[in-house]
Amino acid sequence: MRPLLSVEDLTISFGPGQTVVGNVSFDVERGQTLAIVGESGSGKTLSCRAILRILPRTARITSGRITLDDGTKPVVLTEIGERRLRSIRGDRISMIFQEPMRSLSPLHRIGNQVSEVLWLHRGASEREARRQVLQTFDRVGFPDPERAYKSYPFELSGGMRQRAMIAMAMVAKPELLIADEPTTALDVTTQAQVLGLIKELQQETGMALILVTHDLGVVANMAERVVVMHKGRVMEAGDAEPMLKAPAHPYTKQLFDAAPAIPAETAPAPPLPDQDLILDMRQVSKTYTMRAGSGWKPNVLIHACRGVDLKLPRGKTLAIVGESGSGKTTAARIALGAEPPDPGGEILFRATPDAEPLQVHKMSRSQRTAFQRQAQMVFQDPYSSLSPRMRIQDAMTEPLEIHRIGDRAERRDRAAAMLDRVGLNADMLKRYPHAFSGGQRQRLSIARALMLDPALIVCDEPTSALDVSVQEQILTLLEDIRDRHNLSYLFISHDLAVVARIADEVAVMRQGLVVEQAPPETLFHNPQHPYTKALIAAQPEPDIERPIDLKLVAQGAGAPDSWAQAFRFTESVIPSLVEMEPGHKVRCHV
Amino acid sequence: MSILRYAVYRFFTMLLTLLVVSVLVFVIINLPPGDYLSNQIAELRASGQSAGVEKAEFLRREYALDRPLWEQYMIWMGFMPGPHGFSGLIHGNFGWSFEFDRPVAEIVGESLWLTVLVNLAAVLFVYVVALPLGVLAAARSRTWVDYTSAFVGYLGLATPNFLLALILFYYGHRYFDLPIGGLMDPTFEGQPWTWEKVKSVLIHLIVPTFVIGTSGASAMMQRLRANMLDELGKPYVETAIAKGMAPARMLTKYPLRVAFNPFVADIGNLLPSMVSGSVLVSVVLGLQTIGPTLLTALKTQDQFLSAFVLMFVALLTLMGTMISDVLLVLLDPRIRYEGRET
Amino acid sequence: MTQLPDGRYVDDAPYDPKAALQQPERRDLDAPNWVLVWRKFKTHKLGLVSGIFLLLSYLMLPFAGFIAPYTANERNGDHLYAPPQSVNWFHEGEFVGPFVYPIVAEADMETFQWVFVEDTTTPRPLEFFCEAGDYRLAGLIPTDTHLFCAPEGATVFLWGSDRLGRDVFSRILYGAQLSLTVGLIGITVSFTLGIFFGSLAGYFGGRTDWFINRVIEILRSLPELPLWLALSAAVPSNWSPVAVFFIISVILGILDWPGLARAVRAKFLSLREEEYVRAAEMMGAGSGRVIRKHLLPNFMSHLIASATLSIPAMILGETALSFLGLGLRAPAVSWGVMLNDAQNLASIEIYPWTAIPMLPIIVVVLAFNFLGDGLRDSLDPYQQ
Amino acid sequence: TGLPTLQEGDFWRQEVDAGDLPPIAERLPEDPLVVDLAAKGREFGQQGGVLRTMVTRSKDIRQMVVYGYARLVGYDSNYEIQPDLLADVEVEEGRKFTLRLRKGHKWSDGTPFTSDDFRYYWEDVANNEELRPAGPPDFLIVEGELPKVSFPDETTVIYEWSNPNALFLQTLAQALPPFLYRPAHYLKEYHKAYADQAVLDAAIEETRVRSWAALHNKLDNMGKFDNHELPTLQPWINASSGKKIRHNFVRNPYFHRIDSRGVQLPYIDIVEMEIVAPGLVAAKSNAGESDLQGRGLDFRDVSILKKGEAEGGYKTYLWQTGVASQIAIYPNLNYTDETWREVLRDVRVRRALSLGIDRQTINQALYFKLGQPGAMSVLPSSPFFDEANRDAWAEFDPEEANRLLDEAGLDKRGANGIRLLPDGRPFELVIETAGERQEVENALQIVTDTWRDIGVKLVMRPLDRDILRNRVFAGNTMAAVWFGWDNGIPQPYTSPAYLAPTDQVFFAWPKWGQHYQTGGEAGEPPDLPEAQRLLELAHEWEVATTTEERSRVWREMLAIHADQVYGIGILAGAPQPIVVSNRLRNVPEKAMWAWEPGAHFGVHRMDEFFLAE
Ligand SMILES: Nc1ncnc2c1ncn2[C@@H]1O[C@H](COP(=O)(O)OP(=O)(O)OP(=O)(O)O)[C@@H](O)[C@H]1O
Ligand SMILES: Nc1ncnc2c1ncn2[C@@H]1O[C@H](COP(=O)(O)OP(=O)(O)OP(=O)(O)O)[C@@H](O)[C@H]1O
Ligand SMILES: [Mg+2]
Ligand SMILES: [Mg+2]
Ligand code: NI
Repeated sequence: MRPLLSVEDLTISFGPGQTVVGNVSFDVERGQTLAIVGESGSGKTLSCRAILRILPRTARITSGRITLDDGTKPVVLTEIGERRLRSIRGDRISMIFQEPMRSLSPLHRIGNQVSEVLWLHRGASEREARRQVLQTFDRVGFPDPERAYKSYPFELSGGMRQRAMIAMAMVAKPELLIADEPTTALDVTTQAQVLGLIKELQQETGMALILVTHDLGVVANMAERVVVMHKGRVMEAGDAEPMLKAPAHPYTKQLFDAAPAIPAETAPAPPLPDQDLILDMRQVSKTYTMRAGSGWKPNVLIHACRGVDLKLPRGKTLAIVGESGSGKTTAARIALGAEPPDPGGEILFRATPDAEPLQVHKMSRSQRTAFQRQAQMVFQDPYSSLSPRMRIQDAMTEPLEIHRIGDRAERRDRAAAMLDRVGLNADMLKRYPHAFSGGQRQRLSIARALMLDPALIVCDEPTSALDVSVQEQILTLLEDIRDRHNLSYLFISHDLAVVARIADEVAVMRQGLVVEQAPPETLFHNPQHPYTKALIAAQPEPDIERPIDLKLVAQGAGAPDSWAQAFRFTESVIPSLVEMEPGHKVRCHV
Repeated sequence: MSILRYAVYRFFTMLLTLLVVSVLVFVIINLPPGDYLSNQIAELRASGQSAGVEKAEFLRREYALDRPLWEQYMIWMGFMPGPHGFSGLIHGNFGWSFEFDRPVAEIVGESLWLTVLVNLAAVLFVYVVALPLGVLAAARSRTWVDYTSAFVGYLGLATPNFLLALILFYYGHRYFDLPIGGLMDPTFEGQPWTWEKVKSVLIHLIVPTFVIGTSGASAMMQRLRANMLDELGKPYVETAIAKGMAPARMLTKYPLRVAFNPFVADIGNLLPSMVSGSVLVSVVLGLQTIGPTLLTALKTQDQFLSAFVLMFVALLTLMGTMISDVLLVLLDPRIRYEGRET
Repeated sequence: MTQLPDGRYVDDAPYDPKAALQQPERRDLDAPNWVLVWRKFKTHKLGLVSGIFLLLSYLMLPFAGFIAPYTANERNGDHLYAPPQSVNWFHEGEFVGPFVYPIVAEADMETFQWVFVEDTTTPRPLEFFCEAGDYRLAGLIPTDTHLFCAPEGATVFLWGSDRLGRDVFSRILYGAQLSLTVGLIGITVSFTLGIFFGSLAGYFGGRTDWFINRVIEILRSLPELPLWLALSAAVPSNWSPVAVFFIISVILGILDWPGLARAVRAKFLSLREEEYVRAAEMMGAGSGRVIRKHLLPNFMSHLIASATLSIPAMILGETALSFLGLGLRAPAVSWGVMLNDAQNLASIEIYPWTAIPMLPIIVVVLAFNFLGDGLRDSLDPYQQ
Repeated sequence: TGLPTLQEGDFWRQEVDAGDLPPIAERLPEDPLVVDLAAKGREFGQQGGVLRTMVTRSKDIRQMVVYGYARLVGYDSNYEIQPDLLADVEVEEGRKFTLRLRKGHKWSDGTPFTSDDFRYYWEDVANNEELRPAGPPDFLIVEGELPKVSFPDETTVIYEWSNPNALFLQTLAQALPPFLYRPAHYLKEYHKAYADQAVLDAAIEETRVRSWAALHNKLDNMGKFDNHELPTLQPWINASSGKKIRHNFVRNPYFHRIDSRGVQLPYIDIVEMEIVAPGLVAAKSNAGESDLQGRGLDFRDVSILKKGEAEGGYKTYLWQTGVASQIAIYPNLNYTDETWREVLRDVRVRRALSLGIDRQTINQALYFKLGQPGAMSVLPSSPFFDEANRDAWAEFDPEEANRLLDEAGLDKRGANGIRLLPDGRPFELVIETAGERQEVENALQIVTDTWRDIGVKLVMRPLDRDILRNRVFAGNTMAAVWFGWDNGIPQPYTSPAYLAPTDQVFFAWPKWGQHYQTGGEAGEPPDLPEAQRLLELAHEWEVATTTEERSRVWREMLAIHADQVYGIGILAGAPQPIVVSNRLRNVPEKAMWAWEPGAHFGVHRMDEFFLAE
């Protein structure tokens, strides 16, 4: 039997001589999962897009054949006409794009965009489509599918958007699903839920899956076959099991070695010092109003953050982990003044240990300028945070220009040096943001935040799109700078291994509330809160021998009202955060 | 703020603005030296018609033209009693046209539907032609479709309207037996609507629509094309393609909606242009729209008539901007009118 | 490529973790932005040709008088409505160089047209670098040397003559001086104002937006027609037509900005919610910078297209205005003025060459369009 | 006595047969006006047909009153005044006018036309405070005195003054005269003195006017011809109401003229008047969409009209315009600027300006040499025509012009050869025009060139017609361009007032005109001897009783104008194209196209035109 899809000798280049993908070949069987792993910028995304022929305008497939088996005779995707291709796209092959924010139309409701697939390929009626979509939304872990259905993308959190993309790709039950890093923005329980759903679907319909990911844990749990890519070439390809156990190629080895893991038992760390806080968030809440569909219905209120109290001592790293949509980004944005908190909350910033604390939301112009020089943000969605019409060089030097640092040449040199430090080439300075891979953009975003030598950086999932080796490089860089310049980080991530490595303290959030807070050592080895426990259990490990039970962990901690009495909370009754042991706070009734 | 509340709020701002505009309009039409009756008398004398002079004197008193300007304004608006008591705009009295010797309401009422018809046809033409062509020109940029539509569009744009009309009339009459000028065959005037009459109107509309419409259409097309081109590279378009949408549907649903933003902003102009859009064209083409009436009124300083038409257009302008503001919010959910905290 | 026994493929090319995939283009690194734009622009052939054409046209302006065989208002009373004359090279099979045949006009009292008879027996070679009507080179240096002029006893009406016997070709050249310059002032004014106020309203929103919007509404509600009428009475009589026209185009610009401002505002209201704007603000960028560097570039295409579209409107604006007694008038020469003269049936049917000024307008407008298009393309990141 | 047998036409036959309309004999006055077509060299025609013509503004439907030209007295083709609606008029010493109506003459609705209609006008309209706050029209006031008006019987009306009223009959013969009569039976319904107050109030309400006077004035518009209910005496009745594109005018069944075979005039049953844009008249005529067209056509359209003749089925005649000058420049003697005023008042300057115009060239460029170049004076068909007047200061003589200007003290020249005023400003003569006629613009273009040779810079400034007038009246214009005198073919009985500073509309002396018009309240009195002399002469004409005396006054006034060059005429007798359908007969091939006197087609008696099969 022929494989469902086979890619032979695919070569893609931008302009003459700029080959970015060279001689890539792989096959995907029905019902099988092929994982593509590899270095950031190695051409994974381009290879996947080539299958559907959705490439940047300037990209050319210079050679290669991609065939899709049609049961009777194969369809050569690289040769058929647009019209036939159209009937395959979204119907037989669908794709989850890497960057969910930009990939959704900002002006259309999520539900509309997702149902469209059904209208197009299944001829579903509006009601029928809605029913199916809501069902899928529920399965990908939307707590409130109805709300998601009528939301606009900008009203959703990063992870929610990603789930919307996943739902869009899966709702029509395609024969082949190409998932380009589908779970980067998801917390591990939700990730497990989504992966479980995919598996289910594979069993149900025999769907094949091409999974691009950097998370070797996910690979270990999902893939039957693996393709390792590096600099546009396939380094190694084959069945997952032997490869994970004994990588043959040096690059593969290097990659697998770099995979971080939650370190095994260590001594509980002492609580963080409480003096010299660079950032002090007190009672920060945020309520969004979602515009009602019609002029008559009242607007819907969304409590993104509820009474968040976070203290970040100078030179330390405070990590926030938690459920997707739990208000992590919101808290971070408020911390830097990108959005005002609800009245009552205040954020204090102290530039130097002996400086007067300043209220972030009540600064004068000059104070604000000084603050903005010292506090930087790495956005969760790096693509959106780069102006599409600004070359990277300009984007990188902009902070320097704003604060009048250096002359043109100096700025440029600094930008080039910074690119180098995050593992990018200086010759990319003249490119526009869209001409980068997802991981490269994420690194650009980090590099830009570092340009000003700030004192505080808020990193919103800064390494989610990076392969483990580059992630390693970046984390090392961040740690290095922290230690040398006494930098402080507010670090949001869902990757517990990363958090375990970098954080001095971890706050776990769920539904806008901090449910548990402790130094990582304490937290990971003595989790108290059911949600924290569920999280840790859901962390996949890059060990094919120890698969996690996706079904089981996907249930996570369940709904708050199903928790043990001590932790249960409802809309109105919310237990307070109690210090169980020094430096270990848990939200529970005592 | 919900859309409904926003609309109500905008409505009251509109009333306020309207009041300001009414003062300005009144002042402006009274800017040129002289007034209707003096001009009229001079004209009558110059052309040797002694017949109308005494009647002009009568009108001066009847309509309080001998009073100071501000009093005239107050009387016109209805804030102050005139020679025959309170009776102004706010009482629904639109005034009297000296030039046509009939109530303003009647004159405007008569030509209004023709005006709207002509301009509606032109607006429809603009949209029907420019929308698909603009989208097509963007999707197929730098192909013959693009170049041809640009060329034809600019040809229309670069030809003075009247010249274009004359050429179309002359050759249209010669080779296609199109009528020259007018909006329907005069025999149908005042007749009930029949299929024949509709046909006559449609045939008469061909040239004016084309003349008024071409420039607008090519303007809209070119700008739409530019905006579309900006959007076509965006990732959400790729998502739509990946869904397997047909290009036409994909383009109109996604990038067009974003590209349409500047045009929605200008929808405010659509309403007033339905009435005043083609003043000069109507004058040269001899269409029985409000345009020529307005121009005559202005030139002869027939103040109540011109003031009313101008106020009417101003009202439509204000309503137009209001509608466009509301539409903008509906078009782009990200838009909020609140200020940015600095 | 090696296949391992368990079915795995392993790349056997030497692995160098540091190898760069692409050769860096070093020369790009130091090139300022405009060089990159220019490099891109050069690939847009039509845009390039248009740009060169426009450049030449503008360079030609100061020398219009030199190139034109006649001066702008030079009348040839015996050659009214002369049709275009051809410049020939061969007379009776013999090469003579560029020459014309003299033409003689006769009044046809039946048709009331001038009939021109060509005297094909006597070729008159054109004169070059010859002396004819006085003019000022670049508006400054008085001279009477022309590139070529009519030979003794003959005329060179390359594109015919008009109802007063003036050379259409020469007038088009002179007309370019006004049409290509003064009208653009209005565009500049209206674009500056429109972009400025539109950005303020769109970016700041709130009270600024409210205020600017009221101004826009009022300006838009203000009737233009009566304003023009009032204005035409108010302009001092001794102003030259060009000065009047200049003022008018400035006023036209001042009245014209609200449309653009609203478009800019609407777009900015939407763009200001973009994440990259937020990012720039959080880096400390002032409002001016955000508007200039982040918002405007994202609306550039629309602006370029709008500017291109205003050009014919401005060149022809005077035809509409002269209807109200406000446009350019003789002795000033512009394409609009010339077309104005041609706005009657006779010109279309009997003397079509009097409508020739349409050609340069269309050509210039198309050139601006393609130039704008090329510019747009070279600024478009997705085309890089 | 000797009345031809009257023939009933087809148009009203049905109504007559149905008894809705009395037969022809009862409709006509006892003594209808019998037109002797043969004597005029015209053919007998037959009734019937529809004549299409076009006008350019909706208010131009009043042209039908002009073209119809049924007046109490009117001009004949020799510009002699003849009774028309009147059976007869007796004039005693130029101060007592006895108007005799035709017995049995009826309004178009069949009501008798009697002296009561005159009485109604005089007592209830002209002298009604509310209707006419300014009182009766000027021409009825002689030396400040109102006439004694009496109505001895049904058919007699007497207007009498103690001094002669030389203007009385001419005014009644105007293209749009102030009618001395009103359809009393109709208007009384809207007159406060006669009407029932309640009915009147209802009517006021319905018409949305504010007072009965406004209502009456609105309905009483014999000159505008837009009230189709208002009975008329004109050959055609307005048969369409409201604002329309095409108005129909149908034959008046009670019209008082017949041809000598007993066929009631007008020959043409229906006139269709279409309102079209000014720019399209030529195009539509060219397409054969008009049967008789003069209005809206210009000489420059001739070539295109000639070209369309065969296909359009029409001929293009060239008539002569009747204005004294097609284009005339009026230096403003009342200009507000002191220096300029003095310069313009210097007759040498005006003469020099006139001498500096190359009229032959203008004639050739603009009129195919069909005009008559010359100064502003009367046309050859006037008895006062004098070649010397026409040629005075009218040849092209730059040398003499230069000499005159030097002599006038303008001998200093500035940069580029422009003369300097005494105070050092350049001699830049700003000429304002109404910007409506391209020929003016073109002529001035040619004048600009020739004036440059005499050191005068011409600056042309087009304005709107009303704005131009207002500026001139305020003394803000240095010079203006307009037509010459409207009446270029005066007869001894024509008032020469328009040659004298009696009206501001003569753009050379707006202030003097105002002074006269307002009885000294506004403006300034004439302070140049020649102007004063003109005023005296105008008065002499008014009191003159004989034709010889009047002719003398005329001649002297014309001589003064020729000598003083108040208006610099460029040429006269410019051809006016008239499009005449091939089916239309009795239209003269050569004729005069004049508003006053002549009423355009009026004197040519449009009611005698007919359509042949
Ligand atoms: N439009 C473009 N123009 C030029 N180069 C591009 C463009 N798009 C992508 N590239 C380059 O192609 C290479 C492969 O990109 P691709 O997006 O496939 O990487 P990836 O493997 O998906 O990486 P990541 O894991 O970071 O998403 C990268 O080096 C990127 O810089
Ligand atoms: N502009 C907005 N309007 C309405 N609701 C919003 C808006 N921004 C965020 N929300 C809502 O607030 C909640 C918290 O969002 P937030 O982005 O902080 O989540 P998060 O913790 O960062 O999640 P993720 O890990 O998925 O990025 C979500 O339910 C989201 O839908
Ligand atoms: Mg990628
Ligand atoms: Mg987030
Ligand atoms: Ni991850």
